[in-house]
Amino acid sequence: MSALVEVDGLTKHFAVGESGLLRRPRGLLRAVDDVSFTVDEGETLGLVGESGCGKTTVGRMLLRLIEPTAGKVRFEGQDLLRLAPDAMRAKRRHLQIIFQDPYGALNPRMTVEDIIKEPIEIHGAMDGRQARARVMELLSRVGLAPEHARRYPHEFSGGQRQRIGIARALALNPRFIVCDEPVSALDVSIQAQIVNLLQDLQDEFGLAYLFIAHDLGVVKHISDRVAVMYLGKIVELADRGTLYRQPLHPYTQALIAAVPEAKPRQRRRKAAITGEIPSALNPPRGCRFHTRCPHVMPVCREAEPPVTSPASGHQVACHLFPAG
Amino acid sequence: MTLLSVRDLRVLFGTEHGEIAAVDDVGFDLAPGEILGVVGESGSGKSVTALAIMGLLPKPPSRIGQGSIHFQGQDLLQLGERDMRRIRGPGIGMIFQEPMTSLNPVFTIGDQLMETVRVHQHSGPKEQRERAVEMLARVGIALPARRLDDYPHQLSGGMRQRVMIAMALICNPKILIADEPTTALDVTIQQQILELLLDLRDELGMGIVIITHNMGVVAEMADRVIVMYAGKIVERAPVNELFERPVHPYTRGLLDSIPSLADERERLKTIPGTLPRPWALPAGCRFQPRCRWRVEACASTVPPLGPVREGHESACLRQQELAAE
Amino acid sequence: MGRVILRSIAGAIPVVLLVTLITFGLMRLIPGDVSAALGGITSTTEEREQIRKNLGLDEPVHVQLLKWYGGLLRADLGRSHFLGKDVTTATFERLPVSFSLSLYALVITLILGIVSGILAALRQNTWVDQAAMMFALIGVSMPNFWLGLMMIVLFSVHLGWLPTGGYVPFTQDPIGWLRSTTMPAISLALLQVGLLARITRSTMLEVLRQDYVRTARAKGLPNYLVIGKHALANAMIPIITVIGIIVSLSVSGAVVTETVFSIPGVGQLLTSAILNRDYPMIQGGLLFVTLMLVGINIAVDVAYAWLDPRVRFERG
Amino acid sequence: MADSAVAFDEAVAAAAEPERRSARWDTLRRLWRHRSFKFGLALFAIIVAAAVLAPWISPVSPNKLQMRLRFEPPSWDHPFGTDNLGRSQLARVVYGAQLSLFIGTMVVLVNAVFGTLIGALAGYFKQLDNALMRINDAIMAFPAVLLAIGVAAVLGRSTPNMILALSIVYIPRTARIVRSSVIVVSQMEYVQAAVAAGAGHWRILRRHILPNSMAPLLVQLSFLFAYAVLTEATLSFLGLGAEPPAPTWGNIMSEGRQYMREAPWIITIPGAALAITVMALNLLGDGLRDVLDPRLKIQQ
Repeated sequence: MSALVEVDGLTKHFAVGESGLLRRPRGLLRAVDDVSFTVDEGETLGLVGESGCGKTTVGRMLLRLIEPTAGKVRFEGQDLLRLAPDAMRAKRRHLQIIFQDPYGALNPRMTVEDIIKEPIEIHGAMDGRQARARVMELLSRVGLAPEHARRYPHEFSGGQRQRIGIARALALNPRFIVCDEPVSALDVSIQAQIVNLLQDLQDEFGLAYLFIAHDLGVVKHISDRVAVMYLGKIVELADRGTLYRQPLHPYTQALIAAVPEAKPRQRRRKAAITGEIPSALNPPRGCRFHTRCPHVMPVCREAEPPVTSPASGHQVACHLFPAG
Repeated sequence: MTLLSVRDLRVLFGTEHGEIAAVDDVGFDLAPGEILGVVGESGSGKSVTALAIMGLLPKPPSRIGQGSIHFQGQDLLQLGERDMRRIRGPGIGMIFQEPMTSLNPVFTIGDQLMETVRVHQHSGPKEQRERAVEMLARVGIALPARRLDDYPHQLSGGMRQRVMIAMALICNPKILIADEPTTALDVTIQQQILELLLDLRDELGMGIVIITHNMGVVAEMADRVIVMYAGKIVERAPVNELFERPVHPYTRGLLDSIPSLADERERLKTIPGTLPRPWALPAGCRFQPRCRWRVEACASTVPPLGPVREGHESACLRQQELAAE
Repeated sequence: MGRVILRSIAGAIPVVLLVTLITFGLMRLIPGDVSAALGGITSTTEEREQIRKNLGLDEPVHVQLLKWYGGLLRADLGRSHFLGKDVTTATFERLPVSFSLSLYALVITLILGIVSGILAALRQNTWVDQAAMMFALIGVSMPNFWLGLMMIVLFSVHLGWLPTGGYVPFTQDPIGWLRSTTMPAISLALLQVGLLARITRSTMLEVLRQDYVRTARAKGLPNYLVIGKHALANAMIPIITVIGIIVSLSVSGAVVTETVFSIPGVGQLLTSAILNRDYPMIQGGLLFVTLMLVGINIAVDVAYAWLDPRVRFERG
Repeated sequence: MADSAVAFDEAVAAAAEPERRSARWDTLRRLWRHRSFKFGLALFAIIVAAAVLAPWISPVSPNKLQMRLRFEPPSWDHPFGTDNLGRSQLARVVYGAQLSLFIGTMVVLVNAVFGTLIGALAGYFKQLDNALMRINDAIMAFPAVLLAIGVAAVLGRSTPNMILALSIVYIPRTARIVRSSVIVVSQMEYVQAAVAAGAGHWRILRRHILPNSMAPLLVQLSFLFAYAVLTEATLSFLGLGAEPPAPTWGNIMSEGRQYMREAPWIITIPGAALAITVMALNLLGDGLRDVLDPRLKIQQ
């Protein structure tokens, strides 16, 4: 067991609609419910799902940007959730994050140099000269020029800003980076540039990624293994070849079938699944997918499906694949 | 027979950088029952074109520099506001990218559907109601009569987009303009909406202009495709032709840079560089600074849109070479 | 809807508690010996003792606090020795005067403010817009007591059209009421008109940019429906909240305006209480007016929910 | 082929220069282009100049009594006329400007410090938010001028008491604005990035949150200056401001009120000066709002 990151039973319930004198929550939003997975050294785990499935919350909880309600996050065997604030802050140099919105992720009042340098300053990792040299090195590594260091974020295009965000994440040589929809906000012709850059950096520095996205094509391209989330739960997890060739969970199958392919001769007319995504505030009983599932059985409405492993390295949570 | 015919359209916007052409020399035709896909990235001018057809561009800062938009024998650009209003709804309907904000939050679905009928047709409240229920049923909303009294915030994004479609089609328009209709939706919902649009086209026979940045959506939907870059059309072809034998370097780059579910490539091909800013467009061909096939002439000559093969046009100086590859 | 009302009231409870506490504390903040200040330097120890007793200041603070809340529960805000009346009685006697004046000003405000704000937004960057905004700017910049004085100089002293001050109850003589309240109402309203016009304009501009307005146009709706129905219904939501602020402003404004025009309302009652150091009256009057405003804000909350189905449904 | 493609990519990337525009310079340029901001600035500069140059503009002391010169209407010798005690109104108005601007400035400074402090604490530390905002709400429930009157009545007449009274009234309003902008900024992803980088609360507040929440505060402070000047004059007018014969505009009008039939200039001129000052500040605030924070609504 030498996984770099081990997530076990991670759960987040948000209280919603607080009101009244006693501030009692009026409902519980089960954003993430009992999620477990591992990420190995140098590996990319893709995390896909539609809006409201909790994938972003999972990413934030790994870095304790959101405090989990329950569960464990082990990094190199150490439970991050038990670390005292100071110890956690020191640990943060090894775990970084790249955000979706290239406009909101950079402080508009800081220069590019200050933005990239900030993590180095916080951890007192280098003196001023070294830090500056490091900034220049990072800029050129992500495809920007040294003279860009003195500019402000608003002077750059979306793709260039995303490069700055990547340089900041790399500043302290982290071992693990959460990529939270890093290309979703970019134009199509820019997406590929960033995907390639992330892959190159991974090869060069041996980084491990948790790559969160809703675009199945991008996730498939960059990931070694892929986890599929639906309404706060992982419904299926497998290496990418298996997942895309032989998806087991009906939701995964539907998700893959729903992606419009750039092949006009292979048009299909029938929608893969009907119905809307239920609210996480009031998820369906039993299997959360049963309201939309084409293979629904009576048991699906009653019991939550257990996680089973029909093949080595392939996990699925569906009553079609009972344990044993 | 053409339904809509856009010629030499040029839309200008006054900005602090001076007047810029958001749409430059754009032209196309649409036949009844046809689906025309317009693809492009941000700043390509695809949405501005759609709003120009509807006469919904804010003036100022925008103005029409030149061109014509013929619909049913009249040039929409010459019509007054009053006449244009009779075109919107019964002539051309439109749906937008954000179903969450495109419906008025303080009125019920029923009210918003029925007022459209009330304004364009002389029918009583009962007929309006029946028509609204009929349209909701047609766009696949369960228990339509009950939904009439719902407010938009009570519906999910996919449902709201269905309501938007019902509203756009309630007066039987000849054309539906769909501006990124599924961009804000999840992929399983996107598929449902696209399927619905295809079914409605088959049933009602209207022409559809679908505007999107998603090559997959175009491939699933369109009969013919226009590719736009920085305000200009760079390529135009029937859908199979475009996806199988793209000519323009930009179209090719776009298709190559999409990671598809089927492909097993190690690296994606990319289009280098960034999109040009509208007020600092490159001279000559607007794509030339990012183009791998660039020659010297590209920086001085604006390539005209010209035929490559039967029904296939492109705007590149080297298109014959590229087509022969 | 009933739950919206209940929740607004529940939300106001802590505010009311704090407001009463602050008002109570205000009296105890008076620096130095109050009795000396009130009785004058020449007052004897016995006289000062009597003053302290009258004000209830001779007792320990917690007893004073208990008595204060006990009194509040019985709607007893204390007694003004200066007027020789209960504070509550004195306030209620004056209330109709202030109320009729404020209502008059509010009507002017709503009509002028909303109409000019909407016109300015619809004719953005034209002379209509500029004129309306110039007028609004003057409104928010003009000290209302000065405006009142200027009107007196012009219309009463020079032209002799209207009385310089005083008040005639509406029930006695409606024309007289109009003559006595028109100048005060205008001087009171001008600031509020300016404020409301500016907010209406910016809200309207914001709403006109919204997607659903574009949808309404794309459906081929005529302008009067796009603006009069789709835009206005949404613009009213923020405007309603501003009306709460405006009522609060008009209370402040009335204090000054009533003094300028010698109108015997609650504002003038308070001003004279201040000048006469009639502490129970100041305390009681301040609390009374503030609680009334809290009540108005509850009404605004309810109106807000009534206008906005999202609030009505999600929280109600 | 692969190598040349990479080289081409890099060449193109280097050619795609970001646009050169300094944020601060850009803001100043847009402010300068804003017509009403420029007009407001000019008006305000005139008032400030009058206040600063008071001793040169009017060599006569504002409190010098000249009983032979009572009720002189405005003339070449007495540009603003004289009052019932023969005092030069020019002197009283320009020295009044000094006092008004002094009080306004102090209130703005006190608000900037305490409003930011309370607002930032409430907005950033959720544990403090509830308690701080309840107190805020309670103070804001009182009508502004009325509360100022109450506090001023309790504290007694003096300039420092006036500053204190106005600060008590307006700090909660300022704090509320800072709080809401701090809450918005706290949710920005660059703040999350700083947390992820290991930054502590102090660093996050100082480098990320406060610099980005200042725009609404700046706008509020310029409107606040206007309210402070206006409220101060109102209180003085009611006899609750600085003790006479201090020449505040409110005091001048309060005293001149009884002579408004025979000597209307006594109240006309200081009132006009007050209105112009308030208008100048409103114009400045409008300009700042349009340029710094176009979405901000007018706040009371």
